[in-house]
Amino acid sequence: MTEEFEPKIVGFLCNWCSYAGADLAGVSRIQYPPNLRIIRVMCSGRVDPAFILEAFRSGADGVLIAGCHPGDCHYIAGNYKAQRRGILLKKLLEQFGVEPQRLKIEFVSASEGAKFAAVVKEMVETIKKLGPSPLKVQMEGLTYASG
Amino acid sequence: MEQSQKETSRIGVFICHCGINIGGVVNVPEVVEYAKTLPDVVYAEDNLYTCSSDGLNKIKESIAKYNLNRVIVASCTPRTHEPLFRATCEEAGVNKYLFEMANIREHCSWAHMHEHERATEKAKDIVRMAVAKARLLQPQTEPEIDVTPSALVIGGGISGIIAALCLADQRFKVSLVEKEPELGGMLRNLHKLYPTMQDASEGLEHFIQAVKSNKSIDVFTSTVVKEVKGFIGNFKVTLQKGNSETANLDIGTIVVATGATIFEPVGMYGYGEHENVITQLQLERLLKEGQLKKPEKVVMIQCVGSREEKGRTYCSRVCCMTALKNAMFIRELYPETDVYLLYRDLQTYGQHYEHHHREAQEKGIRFIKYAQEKPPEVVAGKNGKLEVNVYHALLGEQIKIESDLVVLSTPLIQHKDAKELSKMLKVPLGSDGFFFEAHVKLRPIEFATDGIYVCGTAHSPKDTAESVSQAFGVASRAAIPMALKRLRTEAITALVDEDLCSGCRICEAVCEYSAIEMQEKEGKQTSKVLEALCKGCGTCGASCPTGAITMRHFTDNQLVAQVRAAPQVAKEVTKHD
Amino acid sequence: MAEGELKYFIFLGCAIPYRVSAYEISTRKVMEKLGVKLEEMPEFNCCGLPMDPVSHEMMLLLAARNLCIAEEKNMSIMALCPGCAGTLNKVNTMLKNDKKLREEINEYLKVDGLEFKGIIEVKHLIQVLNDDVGLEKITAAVKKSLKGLKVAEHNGCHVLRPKEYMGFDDPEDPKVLKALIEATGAECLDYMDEAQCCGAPTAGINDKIPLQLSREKLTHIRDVGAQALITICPFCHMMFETNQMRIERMLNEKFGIPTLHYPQLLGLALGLSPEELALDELRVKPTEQLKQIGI
Amino acid sequence: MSKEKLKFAFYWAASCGGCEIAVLDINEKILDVVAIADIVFWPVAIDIKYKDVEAMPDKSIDVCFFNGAIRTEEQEHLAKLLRKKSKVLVAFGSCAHQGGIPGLANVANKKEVFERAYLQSPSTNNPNSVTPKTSFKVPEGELKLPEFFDTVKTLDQTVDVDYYLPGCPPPSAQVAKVVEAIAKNELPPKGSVLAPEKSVCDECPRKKEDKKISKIYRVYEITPDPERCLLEQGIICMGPATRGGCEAQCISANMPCTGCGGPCPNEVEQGAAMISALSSILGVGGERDLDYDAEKMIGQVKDPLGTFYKYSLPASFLRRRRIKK
Amino acid sequence: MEANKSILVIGGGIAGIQASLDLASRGMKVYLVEKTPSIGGRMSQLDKTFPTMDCSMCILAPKMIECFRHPNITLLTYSEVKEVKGSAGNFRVKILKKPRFVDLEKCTGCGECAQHCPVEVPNEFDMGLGVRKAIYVPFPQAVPLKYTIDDENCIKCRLCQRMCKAGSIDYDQQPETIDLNVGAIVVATGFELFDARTRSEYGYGKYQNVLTSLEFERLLSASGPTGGHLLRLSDGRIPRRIAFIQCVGSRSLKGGVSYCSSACCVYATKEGILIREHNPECEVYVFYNDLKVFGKGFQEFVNRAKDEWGVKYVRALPGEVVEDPKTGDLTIWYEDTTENVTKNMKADIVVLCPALVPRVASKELAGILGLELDEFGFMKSKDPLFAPVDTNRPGIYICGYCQGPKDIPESVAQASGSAARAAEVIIVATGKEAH
Amino acid sequence: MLQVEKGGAKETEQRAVLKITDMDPKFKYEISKIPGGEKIMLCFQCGTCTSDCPVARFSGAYRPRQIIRMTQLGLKKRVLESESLWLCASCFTCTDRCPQDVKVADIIRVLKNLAVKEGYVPPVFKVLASSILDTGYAYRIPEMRIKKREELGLPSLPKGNPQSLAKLTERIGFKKLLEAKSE
Repeated sequence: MTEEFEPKIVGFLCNWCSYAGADLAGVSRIQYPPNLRIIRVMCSGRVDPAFILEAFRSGADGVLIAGCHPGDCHYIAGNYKAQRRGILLKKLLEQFGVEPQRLKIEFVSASEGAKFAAVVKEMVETIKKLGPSPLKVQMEGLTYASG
Repeated sequence: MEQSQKETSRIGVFICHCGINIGGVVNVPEVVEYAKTLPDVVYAEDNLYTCSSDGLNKIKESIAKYNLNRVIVASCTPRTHEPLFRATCEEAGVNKYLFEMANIREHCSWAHMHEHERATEKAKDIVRMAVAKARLLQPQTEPEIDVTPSALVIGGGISGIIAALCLADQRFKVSLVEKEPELGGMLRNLHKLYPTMQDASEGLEHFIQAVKSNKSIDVFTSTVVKEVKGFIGNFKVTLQKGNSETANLDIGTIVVATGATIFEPVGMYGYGEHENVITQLQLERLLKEGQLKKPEKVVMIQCVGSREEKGRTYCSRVCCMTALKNAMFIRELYPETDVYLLYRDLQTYGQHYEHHHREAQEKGIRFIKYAQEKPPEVVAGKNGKLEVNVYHALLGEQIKIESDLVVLSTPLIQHKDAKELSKMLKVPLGSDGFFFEAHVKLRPIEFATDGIYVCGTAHSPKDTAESVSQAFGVASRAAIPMALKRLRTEAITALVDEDLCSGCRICEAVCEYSAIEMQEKEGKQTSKVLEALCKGCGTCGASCPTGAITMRHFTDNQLVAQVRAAPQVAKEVTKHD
Repeated sequence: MAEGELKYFIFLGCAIPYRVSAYEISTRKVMEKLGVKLEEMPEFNCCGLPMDPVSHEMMLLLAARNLCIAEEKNMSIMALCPGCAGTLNKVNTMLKNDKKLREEINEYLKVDGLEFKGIIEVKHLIQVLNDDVGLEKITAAVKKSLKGLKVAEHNGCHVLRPKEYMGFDDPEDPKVLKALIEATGAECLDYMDEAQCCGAPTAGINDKIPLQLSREKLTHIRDVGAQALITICPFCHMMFETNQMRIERMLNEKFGIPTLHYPQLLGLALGLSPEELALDELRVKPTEQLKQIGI
Repeated sequence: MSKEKLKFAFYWAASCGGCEIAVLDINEKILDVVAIADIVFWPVAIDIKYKDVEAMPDKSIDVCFFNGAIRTEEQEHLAKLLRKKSKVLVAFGSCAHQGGIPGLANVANKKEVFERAYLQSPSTNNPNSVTPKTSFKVPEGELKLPEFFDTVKTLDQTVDVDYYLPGCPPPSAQVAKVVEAIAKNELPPKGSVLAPEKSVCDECPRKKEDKKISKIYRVYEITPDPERCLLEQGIICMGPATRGGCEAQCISANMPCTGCGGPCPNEVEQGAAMISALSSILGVGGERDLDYDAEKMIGQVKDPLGTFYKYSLPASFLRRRRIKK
Repeated sequence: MEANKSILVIGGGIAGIQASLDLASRGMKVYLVEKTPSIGGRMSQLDKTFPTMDCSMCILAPKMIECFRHPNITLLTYSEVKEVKGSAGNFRVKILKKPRFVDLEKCTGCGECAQHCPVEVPNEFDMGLGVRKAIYVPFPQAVPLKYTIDDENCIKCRLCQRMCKAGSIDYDQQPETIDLNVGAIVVATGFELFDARTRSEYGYGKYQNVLTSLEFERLLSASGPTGGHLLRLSDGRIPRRIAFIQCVGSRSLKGGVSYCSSACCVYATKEGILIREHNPECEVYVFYNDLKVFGKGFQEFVNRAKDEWGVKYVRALPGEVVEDPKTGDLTIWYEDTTENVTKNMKADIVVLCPALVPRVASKELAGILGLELDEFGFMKSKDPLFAPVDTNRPGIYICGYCQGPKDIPESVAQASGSAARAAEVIIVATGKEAH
Repeated sequence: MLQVEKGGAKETEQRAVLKITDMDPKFKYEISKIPGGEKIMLCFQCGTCTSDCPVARFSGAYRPRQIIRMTQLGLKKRVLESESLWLCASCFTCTDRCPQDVKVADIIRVLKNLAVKEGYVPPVFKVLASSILDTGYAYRIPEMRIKKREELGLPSLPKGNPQSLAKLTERIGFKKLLEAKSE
């Protein structure tokens, strides 16, 4: 009997909007699957693409970057940079044979508790459909620990 | 790597039940036991309420007892409780940046209330990630800078004058710079001021005298700002008078109050072609000087060169009221004169202006709404008169008005030299040409760059009352750093390793706060963070292609450690696995 | 006025004696039952409203003369027609409040030995019923509850507007007539555009617009399933009742909505017979409805 | 030269051979090399068989300069052998260092590589559809060929490496410096990359003014201002993310840097570093414009993997393309 | 402790918050008095703000928290000013602190009490569209995040007391009078909505699908009663057409206020865009009289609403809104004044943009402070041109909507202005901060 | 019966260009001095009056807002000649709802009064007026009807007092008003 695949997702959330949105989801007791591990950054603009690749390399099945809505960035425009990096990274991931849906760039405001929960839920469902990250699978000479 | 050379981490973990808010879902004792197994964790315990005074005392006691140098509280969101726990750590002699919080309430127990086991697993992961980061935390200090208690106000119109006076009344030194030979700005051209209809010159004269007699204010007329260097509290400003004379000032804060000028509608509605087509500003002058000869019929046209489809798309805010005011003055002066006001939408907002609108209606001003797509036409008529053809949008008919004076209401526009100033101060201009504030809603009178503020029509078209309101506001914002004398700046800032920086200037381009400056050393450029301006967003750190920028308290190492700890599947990934 | 003693001049106006006697008959019957004494107004004339478009002064004089006649006996006026009620009320208020106008009008009135003093009031029938008789007394007097009957009401304009003068009910959401109807036990339904005009005043100028207006109202009334329409105005009644079949013919519709004067409805509840209430004057016969309530 | 001469070895694995030429490119300095060292193994230049190497005592070679990535059994074998026999193993050039151009084969697997190279290539005439096999029977017996791996690896993914000398090929000045350091026994700590700490930008003479860009140009699309930073003119130049030492040779020839120097010392992943830098500045400041469209802005970058990992795919975090079976 | 170095700020909306922060961050002691249990004011109720479409709570919450944490600010929530004596530099103030029946020191904001409270009452924060409990925080991001028992509705079942692990419920709390000595006072009491019921031709209060703009704002808000789902309250149906009516009670000489409220045209535009964002299928009409686009970026905002979002503008002040009692659908009768045609339009929801009027309570407060009000009830400026934040009483300053119609940035700028004026008083009174 | 609809169509048809000389700037002041017309100048053309006018819903010609606008502009002749003026049902909805407190229905009435002075009187009003002057009642109630009242047990209808009315109306010249030029 195989256990149902439970994806591990790493989330980078900006302190001002998305982290607060995740807080609001909790405060409002909106339930969503416990697959996300949140890393708080001051701004989504802080997220270096290397962190995202590192997360995949470390065995994450998905990575979420959530920042303020366009125009709302506490630091004026960090979210735009995160968005652009995300777009380029998705293209790159696809070239690496990693489904781009495993990387999600979202705008979640401090008042969007429900949206945050919905984003996580949807992402978990998407990744469940995709299955475990191809990076976890053993390949020639390169063993990646499997969860 | 970096931490191994320093002291070894001794981490204490305090896990909160939050009554039953966490404890009712997450198996807290199990998480405590798990925490104890994590590297560098020397102590772990659970509390009913870690934030209660009882819980806080426990933290302090444990720091002493176990010689802890890193503290983790796993409870609720750091957004509300972090300051409290940080303060507790400081009280016990642990630098507040050596505290880390694990959010197992909002992000865990409350969001997974029916999945006790998985919530417990998640709580462990969250604690593990916190430990991974805490091991690498470094103490931080919040650097202080001195602030010169002296303000530079650029622009000697009513905004600049009021800002200067209010700052001087708060006992700061003020240098007021005006490029014209006289103070007063736009108000010098105006006749009466709505809504009180008092003489513009009367009000202005009072304030100019106040400025001149104020010992704290140095007035520089016929003078421009030539160079600005430095940052908040420590600006070095060079002024230039005429071609030769210059002055060097040490300045703490800068107020931009350069005002606006008026659009010259050359080629529109016969302006420049017929001499009896004038602008509203020219009419003001005629009224002010008592030079207006009795016209039989006056036609005023609104939105001339503003609210355009493309170009000057903005509404200039002051034109409707100015036209109403002048229309009423003409009627007062010459009761027999008919005044037609051709408008698109009347901007009679706020508590006073609608009243003036009604007054104008009662005084017999004729309002004709025209549509943007069918603008009026002004053509030469008989006997040197003008003929204005307008489609009355509310009557649905074309009207022909014979007029001997056409007055065009044109918008306020930015001065030509504003671009130069914006470059000098490194503050942006918006697409409308006006200075662009830090945040449209909540930081309306300051720039993203600390220590530089904006008020009056330099920011956007506005009337005297509104400019004055902003000028007082600016006098408060600019006073804050000067009143403090010393400024604590962010501890969480970027730091450039000069040995690695290759001067590519990418960080400079991405910084919204102009907090990165290039410096030259031995013929090579490297970037430097002006910590006083840095807000710590970390965008530069993420963008730096050489890894020369470290983000304090959110270092690459710390974040990568969290990333690696998150999926719990990665062993230390090395080159060989 | 002595406690419990309610006494008014009844102001019939022109239309009621001309064409709408059922309204008068049922009103007199009902008021008698409720203990309200009605006295005939001597020598009254047109309230003035029809002359307002021609000459405002003429209107004022006509109305003022009526008021003076009532003042001679120091008795307030109850009008059945909202037009009369509205006009007399308005002029009464204007003359009471505007000294200059009062003096001017009195100057004219002097010719015939009249003088406006401003000592009486003018009310419409439903105002008397609601304010002076009171819902409580009406409810208590109901002998035969009209429970189960679903009706719609139409106030007409002048009993409500202009608000500045009438003011006893909200013209946008009138409640008094509804309450009076519900006092009989009948249910008063909400329908679209309740406050809309019937169109009668334009009848002399244009033949189509008033019929279209009435048609629209009747459509909305039919849409909510009202079994009858209740009016308090002779003109509105003519539009909806007398003209109903004409509307049906002209605009190819079918309504069949019996339209009763309010006192007719109230009379039924008070135990009066259809004959006593002159129900036979109606063109659209409420046969079914009467059967339903057991009459 | 009182001391005994040093023993040098050179080996050429998966690479183009340019590195071999680079050794010669140090010109007269080659004489200095010969003066201090004997070359004990150099398949391209001297005839010494593998078995001769196997016969050498362990650690008998002082310095082995190993160029090329590891993509066959033979290369792996030789890497391991030379490691055993050498005191110091230097990953010489981009391929050994980061995987290099051959490393781009990691976007495919063996099957795809063979199909492309031996079957689909329009210039190939292969009517019998012959592809390499590890063994092939001929009348004379069975021929053995080394196994061709699915994945290209860097040298240090195969064996421990002492030093890295980046570049495609390593600039001769840099090679000369290394030889000098070896001669003087002044080598830095093990594991070091033998190149400057800073990026190509540090050596680039072009004027850098403002890195805000909004339009990307291919090299042939514009004639760039020779004085000004190429990246600022919209030409993707890997200089900012690439370790220097090359004196910005390509850029001086009006061509953008393509990144052969590998990542800067404090960056682990060169491609990610450049992706981050470029997407941060591409469209920066224009976000408030009405026609700002992040997708369109980034859409200008056509082939991120080929552009930003041209020399470093095998050394990258993700190393290769994952191919569904 | 120098008492007269401190300043009293009345009203915890964005203007009061900004004035407090300005003063506190320059080292002056501030008492911020707020009538309700949380600071945040009107802005906290907004979903987005025009013309940038900033999420209101995202940009406001950090300022609220900053107020809460600031060592120089003492928050006095659920409190009212009852008496003010003295003069500039030395005001003696009495403040009534209403009992919350919850110990602020002990309450951890966990919410266990509210989960078990059996009493549901209309939620003021959601303009009565949703419900809250008798023990409540006004909204999840409230500052302080402490519960309050609403004495009017509490049935004293003591369930909350039993549930509270922190032991913070205290039914014996009594009103408390606090005496303060302050040097200056800043008033920022904000606005409320004109009662749209008085415009009964639009059926507000009678028809369920006729809403005020603030109710509608809550309906749009992700944290609102429907969780941000745009639904019709009468039947839960997804609306296909929504119409906004401007100038409900404003620019009116009859029964309303004669001035223009300044914000409605643009916030309706914002709400219009939000509707289209929520559901591109839903049509939006804005009925306006004169489109007020005088602020920075307003005209461009309206242009975008028209061109990019397809919000439609009609120059008309509708005469009436009629409900079809069977379907709850609404018909709006209007004359398109640029076409000279009487038309009617069906809409699923009609949003009224009522005049924004000074708070009724500000009249009483003005009495206590000895301030003059203008004809509309706004706090009167000493000189509308050159002393906009000064009042007839030296040492007392005004800012925000209580001084006159304005939008958020104007309120914020003016709040700073009143802070500067208040600071001047303190500097003169204490002789400090001389350079 | 007047053919107002036709007249209306004539009115709305596009006129070439309206010259300012066609406008009498004093007209609005004239109106504003007559009771009911005081606030004419305050109309800001929001259209509420027209939108809630029951007649305007079915008539292509009657537009209270436009009548006010034309009056404001001084298009005196056009307004007073306008047959649609007489379509007003005087339901007062416009007056009740006008935000500017303009007494729209009263202004229309003032305009009708002026039109009468200028000689435009629809026949129906002449009939009504003469009936009032002759009998006191707006309608000439037939003898038969008066008799029937007795049968129905209703009190007899008081006789009007035309003499009194004649005295009262003489001074305002009401009769003359009607005798003036008529159609």
